[in-house]
Amino acid sequence: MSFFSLNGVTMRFGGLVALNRFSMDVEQGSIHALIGPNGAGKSTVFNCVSRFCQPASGEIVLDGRQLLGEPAHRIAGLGVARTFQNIEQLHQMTVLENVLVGLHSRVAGYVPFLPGSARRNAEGAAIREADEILERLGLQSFRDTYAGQLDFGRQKMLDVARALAARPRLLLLDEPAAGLRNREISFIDGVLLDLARKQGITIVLVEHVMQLVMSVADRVTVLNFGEKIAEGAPAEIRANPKVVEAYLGVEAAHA
Amino acid sequence: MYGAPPRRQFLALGVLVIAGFVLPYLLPDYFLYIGNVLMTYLVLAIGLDLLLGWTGQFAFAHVAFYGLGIYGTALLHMRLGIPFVFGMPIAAAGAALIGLAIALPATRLRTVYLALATFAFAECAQWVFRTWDSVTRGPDGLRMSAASVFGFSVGNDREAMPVIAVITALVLAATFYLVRSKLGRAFCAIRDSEHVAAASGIDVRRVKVLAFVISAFYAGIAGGMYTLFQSYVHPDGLGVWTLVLLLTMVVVGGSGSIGGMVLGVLLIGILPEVLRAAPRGLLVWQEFAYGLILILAIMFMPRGIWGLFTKSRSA
Amino acid sequence: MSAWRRGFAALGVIFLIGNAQAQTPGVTDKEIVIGLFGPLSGPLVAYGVDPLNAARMVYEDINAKGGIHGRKIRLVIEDDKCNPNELVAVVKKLITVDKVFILHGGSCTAAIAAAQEYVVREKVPYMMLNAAGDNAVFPATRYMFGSFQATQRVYGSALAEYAIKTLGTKRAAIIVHDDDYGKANLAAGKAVVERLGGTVVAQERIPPSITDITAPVLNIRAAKPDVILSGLYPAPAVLLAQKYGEFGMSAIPLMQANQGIPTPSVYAKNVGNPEALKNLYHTWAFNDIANEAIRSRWTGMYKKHFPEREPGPFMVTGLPSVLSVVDTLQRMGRDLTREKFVDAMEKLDLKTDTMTGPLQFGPGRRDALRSVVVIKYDGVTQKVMPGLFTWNGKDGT
Amino acid sequence: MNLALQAIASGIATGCVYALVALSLVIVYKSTDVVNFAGGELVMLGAYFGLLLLVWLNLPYVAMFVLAPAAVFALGALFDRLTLRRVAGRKLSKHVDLVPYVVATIGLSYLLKGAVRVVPYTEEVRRLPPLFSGPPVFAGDVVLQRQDFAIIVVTAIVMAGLWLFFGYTLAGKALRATSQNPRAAALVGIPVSTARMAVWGLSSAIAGIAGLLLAPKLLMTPDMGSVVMLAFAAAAVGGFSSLPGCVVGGIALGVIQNLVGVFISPQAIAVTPFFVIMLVLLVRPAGLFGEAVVLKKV
Repeated sequence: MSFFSLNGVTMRFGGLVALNRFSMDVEQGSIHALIGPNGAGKSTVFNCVSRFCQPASGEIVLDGRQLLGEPAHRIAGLGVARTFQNIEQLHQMTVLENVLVGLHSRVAGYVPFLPGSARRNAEGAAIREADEILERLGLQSFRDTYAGQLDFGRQKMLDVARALAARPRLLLLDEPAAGLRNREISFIDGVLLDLARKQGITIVLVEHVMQLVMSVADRVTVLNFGEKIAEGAPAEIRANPKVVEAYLGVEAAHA
Repeated sequence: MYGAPPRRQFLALGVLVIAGFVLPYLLPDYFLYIGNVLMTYLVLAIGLDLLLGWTGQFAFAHVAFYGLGIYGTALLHMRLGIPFVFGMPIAAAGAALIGLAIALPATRLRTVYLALATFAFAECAQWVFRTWDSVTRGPDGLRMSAASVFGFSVGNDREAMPVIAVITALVLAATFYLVRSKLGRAFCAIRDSEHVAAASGIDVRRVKVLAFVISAFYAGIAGGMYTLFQSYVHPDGLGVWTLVLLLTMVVVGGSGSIGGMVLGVLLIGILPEVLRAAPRGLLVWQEFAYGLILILAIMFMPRGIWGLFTKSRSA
Repeated sequence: MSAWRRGFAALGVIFLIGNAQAQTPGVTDKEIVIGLFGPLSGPLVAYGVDPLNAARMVYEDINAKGGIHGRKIRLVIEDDKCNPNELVAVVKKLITVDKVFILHGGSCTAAIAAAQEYVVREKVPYMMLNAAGDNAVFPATRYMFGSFQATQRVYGSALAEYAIKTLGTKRAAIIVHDDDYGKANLAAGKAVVERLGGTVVAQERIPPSITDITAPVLNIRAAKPDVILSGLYPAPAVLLAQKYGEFGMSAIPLMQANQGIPTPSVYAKNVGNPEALKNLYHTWAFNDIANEAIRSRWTGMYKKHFPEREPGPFMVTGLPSVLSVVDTLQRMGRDLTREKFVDAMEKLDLKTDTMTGPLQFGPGRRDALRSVVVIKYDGVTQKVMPGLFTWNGKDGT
Repeated sequence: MNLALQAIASGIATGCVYALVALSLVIVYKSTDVVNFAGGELVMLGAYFGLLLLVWLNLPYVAMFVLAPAAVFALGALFDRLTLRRVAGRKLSKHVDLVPYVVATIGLSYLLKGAVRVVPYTEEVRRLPPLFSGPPVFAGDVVLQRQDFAIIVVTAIVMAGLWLFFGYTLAGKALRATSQNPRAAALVGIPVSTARMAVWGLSSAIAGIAGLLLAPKLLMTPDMGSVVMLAFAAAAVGGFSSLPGCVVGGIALGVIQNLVGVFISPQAIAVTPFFVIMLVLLVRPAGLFGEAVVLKKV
């Protein structure tokens, strides 16, 4: 039994089948890439795990626990954090506040009106931890900037920072490198490897930037039209004719 | 926002309370009355802004909860002899409870549907105030007797101002803590992105319901404050016009900020008093000018007047 | 001087000389200060501008003739928007900042009622401008005088009395609004109908904002009345008449209280159906219809004072209150205090050619006009019906 | 029984007016995300423009029926160009920002009411001559004014016109594309901001037509725009997205109001539309005819 797995997940939107009996197994502490052309259903996988949508059938299991029975807000508490493909920021909140929101499930209950020491301590600890995360991801100097004012790359990084604040066991990253410059991509590269290898966080990575996928992924799953067409080590995938066809076919259609 | 509220905020509250005790000895009733009205509107506006500006919920039922607070506090006192210190919290809690009952179905709604449903609720509440003759005295309006606060009779501006200043200060202090708490951050997170909020472990529906309930509670408190310095309440005063006035205060001041509320309430609240000095021939243009001010404010001050003083929040 | 500067000036005065107040506020050797206000903007502006101007022109006319016992009237004019919060602010400003002798204003009863408690506590005489609702004068308070053009109890009672006694009908249907006006009108009308041996076969209370009046008219038709008494406002009054014509009910007399017909010719044009005007009666509190000279006298005076403005139908409603104030001040002589003004006003018994009945107050009575006439209008001519219809002070209270 | 029939017949005619105003609200909401709280004032303006042209300028009825809506069209388009374009241009969040629009349109409504009220002629209730005059029409015991038929017919024509326009003309399809995906529409060369202006103009013109039809029936005051509340209720039934839903909602509301007045109490007529809104949204959070609201794509 692997650490995280999807078994036969089917998701329909109206008549459209977004995922068709999709299965995938992710080993603990590994970086598992999920690739495929646009509209293949990659983000739908994440949205099912985040419980933003309800699959028609199948199961999603994290460390022996069924996720499909849980409401969306409980997923973070179970150790799953995610980032978003289109930068979905809390843009009217500062960078630090964004990370504090990420810490939400780990700060004790709602006690807004009591200026007691318990609350002060809990807040203090949360702020310290948020600062540490910002330090680690190089965002410390933007601590009190509004998220909406950061440049694109830093917004992406802030997204990761907020996700990390939940201290996840499983991290779902939705195109963290899209639109970034080479220097920024290699920074992400390092961060991901550090998270997986040193801290043992399991990462599922949706990404189009092949350079990143090939350099960090332990295993790659390829989706097309909601179905898994290939799975294997990066090198195997690169050589798989079906994968090349899926991508080229799409490219050809674009052109 | 995070951490403890800065000391200067409490200093300002201290000044407010002292002013509340001292000014009644210095100023004529007219100014005291305006002061009391403005403090009541401030509590109302902050309550509305918690939903509108902080949580991003377009809910327009606020005036109904205000009415519940007014009628509740007044009737508890007049019919059951319950003094203000108990009557006002009971009435506000009643408003909050009805807020809860509205929030449970309303939080399933979004955007225009939420706005319409809450607006419709407010209209229904006004209709009940107007029609439930045996309790509210219906279209004749309710004449309220002087409130009793700790055994003291409070029925005019002079007596009411210290009490109202203290209540306003308490509400503001509570709000300072609220917006800097985990709950306050959850409000903002829901406003900015429900997805991020949910993925970060925030129970979106529950927090929205909490925002509704707290907002209704504030409106109920404001209703209680009204009974301290006014002697009469009529259902006609609890309609669209009051909602529009509050919306204007929130938007012109700068939604999503306490400072913005203070500015908005002061400016929009004093505007009619300032306009008294305008030439009489121009008075008839007031309604036109009011509309124009709203349009210009939303065009040129997207974050309200407060936003002109604080740094921009978007790129 | 702006309100603020005046306010600070007042603050300074309080600081310097304390609250010592030997003489009557608002009265000096040379002038009497009166606070005059009404809705000069907002949705009810039509009820405010002309009546307030009418009061102004009478005061100014008195000043031009040398004032009252050597004193000129000085007016402090304010806009209350008919909004209770604003009217209370205006009243407090006039009393505590401008320190007027008496208050004269208000076109909306609900707004005035909000200020009543304060006015009575401060013991300042308050004359309602042209608000006619019952709530500010029932129950009577010492300092508040009003209803110079009759309350709804007077109209409800007059409609009913005419219907039963003169038209000889027995089954009345009453249609009013679900507000304070309607409540008072219905209560008095019903009491009179029943006192005179008739029955009220239908009583419909409808919202003033009604868009389709079919349902209440159907209810009335189903009750088979032989007279319809209406206390509706202008737009619903026309809707009622249209539907009544459409349903072919014009054999039944339709009686409207005068708030429904501010200008009869406009009403007739709006109804548009001559059939619906065949059997129409309405109450009236002024003699300007019976006597054209009276109307042209006042409109002529108005145009002289306000050449830029054509007086609207509500102009005359500002007259009886100002005439009463002037009469009282003239009767009082030079010795003016607020208490003496109240005592003198209580003894008011003013017969004018403008009003249908005498303007009177008395101990425990604060509504001035209790007698109105009934007019039959066929869309062309208005005929004042014989008789004056007087409310007995009891029906519907 | 004929009590109920009459109540239903009159309700249908009145409901058609609600439906017309609701159509105007919905096409603007669908294409520009704006909840138009000034919709009622555009109705009012249409009626007063009509009166101005007909009574003061002595134009023939047909010319008035074209020119008055055209004037309201221009005003709506101008409002979008001068105000809303600026508000829409700097959205603070990626989500629909309702409040700025609500405030801007409330501002417009006060501005228009204030402007009309300054004219002393509007102090008294006025009435526009009906499109068709003449004695009422009887069908058994049920009676309707000729104007009622005019209202029903014009509503049907406007409805059909909108359906043809959005379904079968290039301009209409372009507008629809714009509302669904402005960025994509811009990419394929549709002038998005012009399209927005056109939608505002079209919606305003429909409101103006509603005003011309309504003014003979409901009379004119500067506050007649309050009829917009009934249109909101009709639109809510239609889910704020479906055009046929609006018409069904409007007619249903007109009929329900009359039945409530006859069988429950005329006092309850005022609260009926709000009760309907709450009930409909309680049962179906996106209206009876609306598409389910889903969060935007993540």
